[in-house]
Amino acid sequence: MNASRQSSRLAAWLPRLVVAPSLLIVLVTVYLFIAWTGVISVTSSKFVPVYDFVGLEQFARLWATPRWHIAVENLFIFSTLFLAISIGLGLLMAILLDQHVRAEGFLRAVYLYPMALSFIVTGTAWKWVLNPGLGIQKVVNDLGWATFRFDWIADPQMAIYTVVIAGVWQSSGFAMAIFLAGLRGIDNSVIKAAQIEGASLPLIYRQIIIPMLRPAMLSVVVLLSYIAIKSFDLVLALTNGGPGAATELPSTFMFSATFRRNQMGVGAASAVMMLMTVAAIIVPYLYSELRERNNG
Amino acid sequence: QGAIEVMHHWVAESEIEALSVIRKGVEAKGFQWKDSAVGGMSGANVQQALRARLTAGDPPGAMQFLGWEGVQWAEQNVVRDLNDQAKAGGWRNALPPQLLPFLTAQETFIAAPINMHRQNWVWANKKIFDDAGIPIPKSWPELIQAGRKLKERGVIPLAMGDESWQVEVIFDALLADLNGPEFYRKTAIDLDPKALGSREMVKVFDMLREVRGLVDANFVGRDWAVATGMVINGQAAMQVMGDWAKGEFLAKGLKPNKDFYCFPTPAPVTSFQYLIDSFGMFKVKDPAVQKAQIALAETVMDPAIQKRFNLIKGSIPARTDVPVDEFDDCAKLAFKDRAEAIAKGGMIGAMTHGFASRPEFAAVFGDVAGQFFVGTMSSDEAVKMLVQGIENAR
Amino acid sequence: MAEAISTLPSPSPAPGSGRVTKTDETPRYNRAWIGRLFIYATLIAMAAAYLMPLWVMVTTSLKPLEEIYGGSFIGFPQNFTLDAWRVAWSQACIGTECTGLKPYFVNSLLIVIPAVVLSTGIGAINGYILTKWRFPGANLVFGLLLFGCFLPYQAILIPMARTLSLIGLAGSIPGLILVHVSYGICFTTLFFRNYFVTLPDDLTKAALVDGAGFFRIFWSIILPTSIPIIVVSCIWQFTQIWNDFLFGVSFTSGAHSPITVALNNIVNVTTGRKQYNIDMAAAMIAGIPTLLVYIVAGRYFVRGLTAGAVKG
Amino acid sequence: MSTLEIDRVRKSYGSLEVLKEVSISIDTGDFLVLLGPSGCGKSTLLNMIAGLETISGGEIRIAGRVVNDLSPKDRDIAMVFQSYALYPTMTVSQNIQFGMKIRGVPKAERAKAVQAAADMLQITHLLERKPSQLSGGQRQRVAMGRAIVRQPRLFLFDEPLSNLDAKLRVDMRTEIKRLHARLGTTIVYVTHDQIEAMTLATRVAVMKGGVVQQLDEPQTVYDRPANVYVARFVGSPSMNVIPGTLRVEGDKVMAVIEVQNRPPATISGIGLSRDAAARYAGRPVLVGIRPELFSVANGQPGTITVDIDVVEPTGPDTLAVFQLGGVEVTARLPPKQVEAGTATMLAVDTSKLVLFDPATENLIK
Amino acid sequence: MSTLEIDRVRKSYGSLEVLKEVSISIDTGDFLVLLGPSGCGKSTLLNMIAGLETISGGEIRIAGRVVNDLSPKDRDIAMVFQSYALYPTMTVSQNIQFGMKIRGVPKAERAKAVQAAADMLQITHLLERKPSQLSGGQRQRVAMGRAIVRQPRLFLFDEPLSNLDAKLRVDMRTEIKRLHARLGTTIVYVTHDQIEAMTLATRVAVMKGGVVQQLDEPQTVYDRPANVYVARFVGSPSMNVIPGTLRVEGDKVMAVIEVQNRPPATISGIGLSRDAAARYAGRPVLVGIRPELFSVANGQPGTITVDIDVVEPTGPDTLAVFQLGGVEVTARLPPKQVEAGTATMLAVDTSKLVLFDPATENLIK
Ligand SMILES: Nc1ncnc2c1ncn2[C@@H]1O[C@H](COP(=O)(O)OP(=O)(O)OP(=O)(O)O)[C@@H](O)[C@H]1O
Ligand SMILES: Nc1ncnc2c1ncn2[C@@H]1O[C@H](COP(=O)(O)OP(=O)(O)OP(=O)(O)O)[C@@H](O)[C@H]1O
Ligand SMILES: [Mg+2]
Ligand SMILES: [Mg+2]
Repeated sequence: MNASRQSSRLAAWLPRLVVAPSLLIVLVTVYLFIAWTGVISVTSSKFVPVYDFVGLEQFARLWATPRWHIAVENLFIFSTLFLAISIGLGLLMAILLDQHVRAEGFLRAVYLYPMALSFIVTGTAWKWVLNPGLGIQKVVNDLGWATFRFDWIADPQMAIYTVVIAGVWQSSGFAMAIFLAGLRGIDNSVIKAAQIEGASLPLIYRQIIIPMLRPAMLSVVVLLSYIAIKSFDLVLALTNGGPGAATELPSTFMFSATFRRNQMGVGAASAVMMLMTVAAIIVPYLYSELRERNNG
Repeated sequence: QGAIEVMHHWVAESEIEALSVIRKGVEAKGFQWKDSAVGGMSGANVQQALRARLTAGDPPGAMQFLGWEGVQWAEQNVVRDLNDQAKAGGWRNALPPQLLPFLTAQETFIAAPINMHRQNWVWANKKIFDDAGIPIPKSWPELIQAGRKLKERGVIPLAMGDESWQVEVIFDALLADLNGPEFYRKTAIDLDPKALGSREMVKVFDMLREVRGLVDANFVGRDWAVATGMVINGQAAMQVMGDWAKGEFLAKGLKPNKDFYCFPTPAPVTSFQYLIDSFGMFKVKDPAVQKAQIALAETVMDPAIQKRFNLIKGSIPARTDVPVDEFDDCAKLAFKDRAEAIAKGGMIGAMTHGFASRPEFAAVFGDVAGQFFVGTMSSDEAVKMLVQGIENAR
Repeated sequence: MAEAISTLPSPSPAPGSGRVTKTDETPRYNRAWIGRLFIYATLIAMAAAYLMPLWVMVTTSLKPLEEIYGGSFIGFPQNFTLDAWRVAWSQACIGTECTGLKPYFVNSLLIVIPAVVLSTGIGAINGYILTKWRFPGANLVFGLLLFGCFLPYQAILIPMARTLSLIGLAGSIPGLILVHVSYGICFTTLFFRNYFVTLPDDLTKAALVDGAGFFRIFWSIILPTSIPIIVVSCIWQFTQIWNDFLFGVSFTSGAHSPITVALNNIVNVTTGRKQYNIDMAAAMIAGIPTLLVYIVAGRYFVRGLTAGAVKG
Repeated sequence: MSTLEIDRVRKSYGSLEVLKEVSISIDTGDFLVLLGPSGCGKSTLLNMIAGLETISGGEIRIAGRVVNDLSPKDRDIAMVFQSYALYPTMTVSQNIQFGMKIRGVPKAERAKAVQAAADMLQITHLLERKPSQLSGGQRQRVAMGRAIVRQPRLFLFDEPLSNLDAKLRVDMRTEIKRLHARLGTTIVYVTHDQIEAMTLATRVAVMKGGVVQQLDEPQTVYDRPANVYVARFVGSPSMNVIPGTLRVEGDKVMAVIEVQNRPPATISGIGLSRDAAARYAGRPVLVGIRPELFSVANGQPGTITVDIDVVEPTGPDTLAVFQLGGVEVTARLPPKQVEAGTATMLAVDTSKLVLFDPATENLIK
Repeated sequence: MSTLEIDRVRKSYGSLEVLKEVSISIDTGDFLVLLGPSGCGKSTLLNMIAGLETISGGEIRIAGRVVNDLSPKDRDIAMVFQSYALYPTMTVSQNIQFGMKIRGVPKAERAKAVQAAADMLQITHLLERKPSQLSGGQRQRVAMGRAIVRQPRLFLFDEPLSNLDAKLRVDMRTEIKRLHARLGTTIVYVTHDQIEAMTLATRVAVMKGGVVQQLDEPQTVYDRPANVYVARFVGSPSMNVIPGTLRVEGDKVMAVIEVQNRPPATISGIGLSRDAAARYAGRPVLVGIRPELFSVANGQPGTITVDIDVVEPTGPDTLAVFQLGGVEVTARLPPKQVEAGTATMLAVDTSKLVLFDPATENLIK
């Protein structure tokens, strides 16, 4: 009796024991490291970490750096457009693919493949495609439309939009996949019901189906924001932050501050700013998600 | 005997070939060479990797240093001193004194230099120059003038890409050429706020704006080597680039002064903007590796090795006592200019590659020059931004 | 009601009445084919746009270098050659070692396989615990794990290097695997948890009554039913780890490097000359495993996503 | 007038023939129930009436007009789905008026119609809720509301009650019955629940494998099933179909049935046409006896003695299961009259007893 | 001997009290049905018996041994789940023997046990299939097979029939009943379907909101429900509970009920203890009349005349709905005796009529 009581004790603790190593790893590799970054951001670290305390000096320095302002502004432009366009395109592709098209598998693979390739090299291909003298502009000019201009990548005002284009190319297939999955989960009879009521297909999608994709939409928004905030090799490969600093993003700023400019403290400060932004997006999402799950 | 891991960022074909000279030298001494190449981002990737390695307490045996890197690591007390080898090899006398700040810390040698690149070269297509009847320009205004003329003839006057470092190469040249090497020293090295904010600085940016006018619209994302290619095949007339560009011409079988011109960026006082690659050794416990480190240092400083290395790499040896006979005309010109510059005070480190101010400041110059070049900023604004940026980085 | 019927439009003769219509997926009404045309036109145009960079890469890899430097960046190769592919695979120099990508390809496999297996396995068991063996604070644990997905990795390189050296794994493949696993479990736990939430609790209960224990239930009951989400987790982890450069370059060196580091060394030339054809061939060689994984298992990806990540 | 005529309608999915020449015709105000097991093609037929599936052959006419190629919205129908198919992102009120909105009905009119339907269905207090906040029965009512405001010529229901629990199902059934009585519209209703069919229909079409087995009034289907399949499918517990032999003695028609461990039982007083009696005299037949036709006998003649196997009290009645003629037979008896394991004498009400041909399994008329 | 004793058992989830001091005790061979609406805590109680939920208070004893802290596998129980919880990746045979495999039963023995169970449940031909290839009824049988091979002291069933369609449900019900008779094991069975409870149970525990309302034999629960809640919950259609007034004239006890548009009706001949009659004389009571207690009267005295609203023929019977005492009342009558919209005279069988206190809603004894 007693033995079995003990064994049921053990059984009660076993799950916790098994999950403990994961938790420990994450506590160290995520939270301890975040704490470390936080500490560095209030020190005068430059080339290597030093552990003095200089208050918020590095944050002041960070915000006095024009490049950082550009980075923050770019992040805002980039993530807004990137999200909006990826969602729009992803949704469009998903809806069209959902119309019982032939070769759906092939098309889906085509839309998804950019996710699989590292931008270290697709960046070069994109550079050429976007280059006014080599890519789209040249092709169109050669076809006879001589005044056609598509030279955003050379224009500091417009270059960030080329990053958006490449980012959309890379990630909209992913949005498509999630939306497609969501569409497949929708009860067919809802569409039939609306048909009987006389709604046209576009109307059905606009008024009924797209609103029903809310959970998928939420996932897409969160995952794409995550991609947007972490975008790094995308920018490095495509524009390397240029022309000038026109396509700097917080992640590239952080990297170059830490490893190119020997301003580890500033880099840490920018990391802290980024983490705070991420937390501002993710924590409410997590909260609502987990609460919902508990109820359901 | 021992094995030594050498970390570097040489990944291009000619770079690798040159490095193999050293490798073979070390291997000839009976040591093993373990190669750790990390290319990209002008060495930032390898910096990051190295920092992770040192943080982990697992440094490589040797590391290729650029700019202040060696000194900075020496400040962290992780670099082995090479004084014994330097004394035995007479390094101090064999090297230009201007290099010592990058190679020594508190009077001890911490790195062995292999080569010296000159950054402020102009490469020109001889046929275009001859056809247009343009002589080699003697000053920047003349160069601009010549450029305008070429443009009218339908040639792209200046081939370049929009990468910040390519802009900086020109900026560095202008900084020294327009106002003299002394001004360069005051601004790029001493960061004197008065000089930084002076009228002369404004002039530099004004000229940079003029240079911008010589470049075609499709310069985005263009590699320097592609730009060189444009000069070779006659699409463009000139390129301002370090002497690594020479390899492109030679590879095509072109001959200096017969098929192409190489001349320093024009100035009343010709400066010699150098950058050197050196090898530093990290402190390690393993005696076998320590021996290999010595072997590497000695190999690097071996004049014969330096000659062979630089014949391939396109640069000139860091040592001043290597015979010049086998080098090409451009290199010979470099030898000559260097001797002159050492004497006249025209030897200055190239800021672009970290041989002037420390990285946090050099980067500000890069930011401003890069943004100025591709944008519409006025020269006054650029100067203001420069002064503030330097102040903020202090 | 009566009015409603009387105000109906008088029946008009329907077109094609009495004809035996062809069987189709959905009823075909007026001008349906215009819609189909629009759908296909859009999908194909979009596919073309998506394939453009791939087209550029493929054609470039088949051109001799001279042709590229001669100005032909985009367009069909005039002198078709497979040299670049051969060089990239077995001859290209990465530093002074001219071995091509081959050994690094093997390295990456050595890294990616254990890392994917471990992170998927741990994620699976975490998901299992967080849904079927809930304990007080389980949600907090999940939340803590999940936030790890959103960490900007550039910020943690230095402390991670320090930690790896403390446990003696610095600069080794096992160390890199550990790094990938520790950040990977954040994602895999998310996937598996969301999937297992949809598995009925009765399954676990039935097995408990049958006398199965914690691990037995996981192994015999839960794992065999989670193939779709295992596929998703593996695809995701495979892509992430295979394409990782940052961790690879930071925590391994030299001959231990993963393929992305080697690829970077081929591609990322600053003061040297770029060999675009080899770059592109190398890039595609490096991308082939992930592409294969996507194409072969892509169907499960969409299906598994429904089950795993999307349920909001 | 025929509101709905289904005229030799066929449907195939590729080579699979799902409906084989189905012909049904109903009048205005009729309540047609399509009854059949899962997969027999009920939903397919309903969807074809609605215009949601193409017609492979034959014609469907609504109010005399061929609708084969008419889109759903032009057929003047409304449909209630098994899953209700409420638009989850809209409130109840928006759900109900969505169709009107599409047709461009002015706002005021829409509001009035919604109010009227909500009053009728007693869902006024729910109008601002989302479907996810409703219980099953409430959702069902909203789905009906959506159909009602359409004021269609024809209502289509696809198993609208099958998602509800037993208790609610009974309530909603009465509700639908009442609605039909009030609105007087023509209804086509799909179900596999025979009780629903019996209580709701004015006409029942029993289907099996894409073929209509019987189209009749419900009580007729119950009392005079066209074949064994219909007999067994309609009624719960099922009709007992017992092998026996027909004996004809003059005017008297009797069925002789084997009883385990006892002499054969004879059920006499079977009503059968002279003609049929002559044809089947002395030949094997299947005797169909509904469970409620049994009663506990007090020793009158013509009774059967059986050994009760299982007794299942349901509350108002008790079901007794026993062996007869080699098959298991269920009798519905008043509570507490029998006990398991005892021998009991049972009488049979022969007025409603039916006979089937063992070969064709069709009703012997 | 008591096989299962549930002794003042409580269960809370945080501050939510799901079970409040539940005490039930049953003997070996009993078939206990836990009956109650959704969310009343039936499954929770069953899970606590199985050891799948912790017990917040009280004791559960199986065969006299306290099992509060015993793990499920040591409790000598087997359980059949509502969703059957078959292991989807295993074949039927593997599903059935999984538990034995874990207990280390040798292969030959396992095979024999599987064969025996499969024979009993007639699923021998399914043994190599996966659960996804089975119909609902077959799955249900496999789940039972898995429980049977365990040969437990106690069987637990959690709504095993609620996923089946009406027809199959009836069949499987008989099957379970027979199984119980054959194996003689003690069974605890959860359902919210009162017919199942009535037909299967030897003891029914009617639950509501975590409290046992009545624990009795099924017929007792049906005939003498402890309160209005039980009365309404058990029986379909529900018991009619009609407000009325008790009149006592000497020995005769009568209930007076208002009838719409007519003089009040008096139902006389109610059996009530002298004591109770005295207490409630002249006071309002709730009169409980089951639908089947009504019959069509032929003008005898003591009948009630009502206007029939709706008539629902179910086949064997007809349900008539009308107003009485201000509430809607349903009567179960033989087919074709009444028509909607007509006035009908109905008699009431008072022997089974029950009375409730309007304040407490408890049965007046
Ligand atoms: N799109 C389709 N393609 C192929 N076969 C189909 C399709 N839709 C239905 N079927 C087949 O047609 C037959 C009839 O289906 P239907 O949905 O009409 O059955 P049902 O009588 O409504 O059954 P249930 O009571 O289960 O709803 C089934 O055998 C089904 O498998
Ligand atoms: N893990 C839990 N946490 C909080 N509340 C719970 C939990 N499990 C069950 N409950 C609540 O306990 C109550 C009883 O649940 P239980 O599952 O026992 O109901 P039930 O009688 O079996 O209903 P059903 O017929 O729907 O299965 C419900 O109100 C339910 O919401
Ligand atoms: Mg159906
Ligand atoms: Mg339950």
